[in-house]
Amino acid sequence: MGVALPEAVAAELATSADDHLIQLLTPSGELVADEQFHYTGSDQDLVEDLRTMLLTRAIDTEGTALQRKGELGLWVQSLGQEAAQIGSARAFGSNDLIVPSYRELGVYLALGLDPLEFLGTFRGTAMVDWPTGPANLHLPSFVIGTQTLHAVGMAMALQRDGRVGNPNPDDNGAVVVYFGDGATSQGDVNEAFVFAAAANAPVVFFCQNNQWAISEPTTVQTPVPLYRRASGFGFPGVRVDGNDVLAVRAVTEWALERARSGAGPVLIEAFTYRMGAHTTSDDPTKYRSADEVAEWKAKDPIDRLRTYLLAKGLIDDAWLDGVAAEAATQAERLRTGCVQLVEPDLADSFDLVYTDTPEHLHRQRAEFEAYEASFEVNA
Amino acid sequence: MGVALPEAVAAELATSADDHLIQLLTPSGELVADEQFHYTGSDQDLVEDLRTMLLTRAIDTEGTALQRKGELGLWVQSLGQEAAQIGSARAFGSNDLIVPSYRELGVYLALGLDPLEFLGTFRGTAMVDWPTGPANLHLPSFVIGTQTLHAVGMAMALQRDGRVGNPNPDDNGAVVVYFGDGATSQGDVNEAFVFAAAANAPVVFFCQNNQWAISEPTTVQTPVPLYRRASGFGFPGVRVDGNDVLAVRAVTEWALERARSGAGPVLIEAFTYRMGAHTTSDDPTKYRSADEVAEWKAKDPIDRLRTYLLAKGLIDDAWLDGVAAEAATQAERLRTGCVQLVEPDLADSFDLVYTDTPEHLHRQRAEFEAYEASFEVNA
Amino acid sequence: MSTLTMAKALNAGLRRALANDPKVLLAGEDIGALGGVFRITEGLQAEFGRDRVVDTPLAESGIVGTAVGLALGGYKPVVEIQFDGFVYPAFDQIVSQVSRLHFRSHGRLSVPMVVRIPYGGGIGAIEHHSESPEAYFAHTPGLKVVTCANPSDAYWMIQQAIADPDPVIFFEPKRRYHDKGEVDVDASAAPDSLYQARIARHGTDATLLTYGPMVRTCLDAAAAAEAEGRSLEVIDLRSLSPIDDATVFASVRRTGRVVVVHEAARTLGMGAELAARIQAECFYELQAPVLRVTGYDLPYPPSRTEHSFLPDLDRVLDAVDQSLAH
Amino acid sequence: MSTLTMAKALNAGLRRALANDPKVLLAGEDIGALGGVFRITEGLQAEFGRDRVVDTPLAESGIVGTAVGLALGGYKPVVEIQFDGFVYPAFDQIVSQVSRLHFRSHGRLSVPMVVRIPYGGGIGAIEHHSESPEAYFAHTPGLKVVTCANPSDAYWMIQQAIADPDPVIFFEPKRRYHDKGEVDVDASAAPDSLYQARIARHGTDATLLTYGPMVRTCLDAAAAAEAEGRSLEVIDLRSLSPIDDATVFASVRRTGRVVVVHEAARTLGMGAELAARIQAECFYELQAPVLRVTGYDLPYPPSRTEHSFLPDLDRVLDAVDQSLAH
Ligand SMILES: Cc1ncc(C[n+]2csc(CCOP(=O)(O)OP(=O)(O)O)c2C)c(N)n1
Ligand SMILES: Cc1ncc(C[n+]2csc(CCOP(=O)(O)OP(=O)(O)O)c2C)c(N)n1
Ligand SMILES: [Mg+2]
Ligand SMILES: [Mg+2]
Repeated sequence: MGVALPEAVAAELATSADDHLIQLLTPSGELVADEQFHYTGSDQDLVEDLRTMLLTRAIDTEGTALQRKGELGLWVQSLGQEAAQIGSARAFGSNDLIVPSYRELGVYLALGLDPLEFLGTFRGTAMVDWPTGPANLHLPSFVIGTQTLHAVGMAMALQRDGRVGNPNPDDNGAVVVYFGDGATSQGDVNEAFVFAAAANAPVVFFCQNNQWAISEPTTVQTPVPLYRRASGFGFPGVRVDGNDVLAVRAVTEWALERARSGAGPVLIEAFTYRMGAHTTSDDPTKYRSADEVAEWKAKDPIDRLRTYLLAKGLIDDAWLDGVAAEAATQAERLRTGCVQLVEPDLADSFDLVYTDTPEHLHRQRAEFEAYEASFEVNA
Repeated sequence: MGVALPEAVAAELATSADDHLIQLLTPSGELVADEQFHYTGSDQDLVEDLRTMLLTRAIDTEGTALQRKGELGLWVQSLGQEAAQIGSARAFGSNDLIVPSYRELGVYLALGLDPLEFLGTFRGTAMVDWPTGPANLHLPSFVIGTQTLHAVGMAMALQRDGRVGNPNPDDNGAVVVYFGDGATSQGDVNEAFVFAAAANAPVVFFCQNNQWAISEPTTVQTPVPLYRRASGFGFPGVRVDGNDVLAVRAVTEWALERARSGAGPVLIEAFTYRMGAHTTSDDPTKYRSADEVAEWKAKDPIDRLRTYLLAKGLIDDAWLDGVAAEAATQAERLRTGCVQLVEPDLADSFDLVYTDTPEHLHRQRAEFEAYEASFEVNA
Repeated sequence: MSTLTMAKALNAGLRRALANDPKVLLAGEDIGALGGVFRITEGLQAEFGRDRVVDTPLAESGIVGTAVGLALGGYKPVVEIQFDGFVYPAFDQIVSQVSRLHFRSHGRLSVPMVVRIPYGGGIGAIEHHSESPEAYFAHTPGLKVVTCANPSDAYWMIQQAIADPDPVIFFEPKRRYHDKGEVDVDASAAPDSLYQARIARHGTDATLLTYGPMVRTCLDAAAAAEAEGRSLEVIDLRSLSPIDDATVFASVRRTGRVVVVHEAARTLGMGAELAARIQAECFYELQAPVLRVTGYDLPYPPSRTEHSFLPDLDRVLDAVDQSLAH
Repeated sequence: MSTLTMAKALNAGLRRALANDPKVLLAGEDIGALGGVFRITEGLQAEFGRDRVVDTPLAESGIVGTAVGLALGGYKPVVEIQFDGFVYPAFDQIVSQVSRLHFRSHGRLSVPMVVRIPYGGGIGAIEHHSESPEAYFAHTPGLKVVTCANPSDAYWMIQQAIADPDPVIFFEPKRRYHDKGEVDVDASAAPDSLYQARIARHGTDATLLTYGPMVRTCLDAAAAAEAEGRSLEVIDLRSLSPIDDATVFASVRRTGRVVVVHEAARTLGMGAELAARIQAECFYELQAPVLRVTGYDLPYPPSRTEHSFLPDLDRVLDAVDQSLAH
């Protein structure tokens, strides 16, 4: 027996060998049809999407600037992933729950979160709370992949709440969880696939394959396209052009509707690109070529939507100027707001470990306060 | 858009929907042909396989008896899985490394391990050492799934040793790692798939799907056949009739040859049945039906091979009597040997934690010995 | 008032929690039809259904991680880890997520969940089935760690742990599962607090500080010591995090001598923390150093040596002798 | 003799280990082209190739688990965990496999591997990037746990850890990566043992027991104390498991007073074990209880409060005052 693959095996590995990338808007800004997926939104939605994408990019740029000025300890850029984030956010229903990783600025802004609320995490004034944020938005996770299991658990809670498969779609909900290409290697993410499949849980796994996990290209994680991972766990995986806001919305709507109806999980691989550094601590020139960056620049999610909307006459330069002005205002607000974020006092931390603070933490707090006070006396 | 699967997605999920079970010998003992896989061994090999299977079952039965008599703390039965274990072991080449889980009595016996060596683990006289055992046999693991990563690492070592893809097959080696259906849910096993695929490591993942993880049927772990898990990680998965020693050998030979040649990992799902309890601590009547057990009894791996060999005149009743006598002798040897296993002394443990025992363990050993000695003085 | 084994008491406590609060659910490996390998959940799936007593896939990180999601979704998951040695795959979820969501969210979120872990040795098991990993969790801020030592505590503590708004790691001394004791199920019989130590026996000459499986060992030792005219106090800590310092220090101040007893390895076991606190707080009252009678700093050894590995009555009394000799 | 940062010293130590022994290999996330997020492995992939400096998939259990296999296959893997807070997914492999294969195999197998972990706070990072998890590992029999405090030790200790036949958890104080110091690369300059504590400064009034990032803090404190006429001894433990008791006890016997300093949470941190051992062994020599200056029992807090969370010179001196006041 040779080492060639038996036919059945070869057939299986070759499945979806074309690795169909679902696309509705080309990089040059032209609409194309997909056999299965169709854009369901209005023209006005697209205008609004472009606005959110532009604001996201402006705020993201401001985040980087604030880090460079030393006002933030770190900034995690979403540059280039605006369509994946905002297109998917467009698909959320009112009962859906959102579980981000740490790069989802576009999702936050689409959901109406005040960016000042999460600036604190990067300034070091806060852990990850947003008291005025939308209730359906979970905290981000910084330990790669862990949040996918939380999402499955939240989906299991929806099932138990009777929030899945009801005749009236308004009664149904699902969970969307974000993670990266690198995250797919973590045990937790694969266990999340197992648990979601076993429970047929209403969860959409939204993987932004931005081609890099810090310095590691996706090929370090897998020799085959990531969306294919799903079928072996028993649910569908699809690959969508993550820089195409129309396609991302269409695919996410389909997946969410399917999940809410009780048909179970879906893995969406949004094929996109991290146009910036991994974070402000990173130096991508060490590991990737300018050519690659240029190649993806030509597929910029904002450019193509702007081209399309301009061509269709849905926006004009004045509109763009208006958004630029709005962006400038927001950036300014961020600059001012950032430095005004309330400086935290460690004393407050002692009461946040448990709902009822135990004795030893009261004592440690007192010890800390006495120690701090000793300086004031001395001073 | 409805909740029906888009065609491409449906096609993918339906892949191998027939879930072809590779089989060369039917439960009634008749040879059948498979398009891809052919038996490469001799008739004499099959006679020897039956002998090993019968001895395995006899020793397994004796293990259970010893536990019942209180001579062992626990016994893990291999009952019903003899073909999967011995058929796969038949495929090992001289450079291959074997990583068992904890149920591989048949593999051990096929490799010539003295069963007395691993009895100590279950009697509590030893951890898991076998000083006179075959050098290519790794220790078993009791934490589900962890050993799959070790196997991948060992395969990576073979790659670095230049033991893969050489023109002369005799220079090549691979690793076979055993695990169960339940284990496939563990993060570690899925990470092992990721690492094996990424490194294109020469490792054969041999999953004995014996239909149960203690009381949980395979459906608790997955809604789709397990062998399909592999393709999403980028390597082939095949499902073989695990009660058919010919098919198991053929498939494992193919997979090992492929791995040794440098073509990368394979997942084999050996579809079999745990005819006994999970362990001697288990009571399967709590969770599975007598009907199911009876159904699988009809597929017994030993019965079918015996029927075939008798029909073909390769063995006769005298041969069977001879093996029965051999089995009785071995069982007797086990009974006697078990109670003669050297009682361990905790004092010896202190020098086995590190290669060079640090001061605090010398002190603790001295403390222990002084304490023990105090009784002798008093007595 | 009825006589129950600890296993049955836990079963009854879980049943009551499930009956009283529709948000309580159990999840774990083999806890359904089988009732768990120790039968602690026996009959509960039949009674409360598969949505509330869930047989999970075989993956501990998944069990704990999905329980976090269920807790965030308003449920109160009680998960079972089948044996002590199998909690480590879930360590990241416990240490970086379960313990911190309250803190991470500035107090806005909480994860009211319980992780039940049968622990400890003495049952003649193979490796990974006899461990005492409590110190890993007690070192982790944000977790509460408790352990029961008798059927009554088992019955009440499991219910109190479930009712607690914070995550609780609940250690069950598996070798005491079949010990019997009186259980009063009347609400008035519930102990005041889950986090309070209990003076299991009053004494004046020295204090034995212990918990879980070693409480019985220490009570036996104290009974034996009495025959020799020595009066030993036995404190059952019950809560390992937080530690009820007040009860501990008060006892030490009375007796001036302490022996800490646990099965876990000595180095950085609970005895280390107790000794450190006691020497700091009761420096002038201590008549002798705090002594530790513990498992040795070894991986859990082959079961036929476990009688030598585990602290027993004689080793405890030997340490008491040493303490009194100071 | 040359002046190097700790980061460069580690790089040089790894380079020398790779050059001297073809079986040594490095594995981890981003350690190749990028040279690791802290650049500790900078240039090594270019020099030694992709088979010996391996960018792994993003999965810590996989990194450690495959390293076990590589070690069993005759290699000496040195794996990098990117940050302290990301070691927990590998906890099961470390605690149940790495630490025990020697014991499980009755001494027949060994896993000569090193797990490098940049650890500790003080760098203004977001959560999970400033932790001190050393006690979890020091509580685990079968592991050796060491940490360097200066470039010379960094250079030599990493090589000694790699040469050690047992698994070593190697903690690198990330906030000291850019501290400079003299490094003598001549073989004769290698310290005697990886497991011996070092008297970093001699003194007579009290002993500061510390390790890793806090060594510099304690040396600064000792220098400041000198100005006030106090003579503090500073011991850099270097090895947290095993602990060099002899050096510790000898110092305590000389000074009679001890303050243990570390960043990790107080409860069940290294200070607990040190206090427990010291009070047991030096009961009559201690003039004051062993005091602990540590991180509080909190999850690591927002970075703009870390200056309050982390022990600093003043808190150390405050504790010395308290000790001397006894
Ligand atoms: C468990 C764990 N390991 C390592 C890290 C360090 N780390 C942070 S982001 C990152 C890469 C993540 O890549 P990917 O999943 O593709 O997401 P992306 O950053 O590209 O959005 C790594 C290794 C971490 N946060 N958690
Ligand atoms: C990490 C871990 N969790 C739980 C267990 C307890 N346990 C031992 S065997 C087993 C079932 C394993 O099922 P499977 O993988 O199908 O193998 P089989 O026993 O059927 O051969 C379980 C849950 C364990 N050993 N390790
Ligand atoms: Mg990425
Ligand atoms: Mg099974």
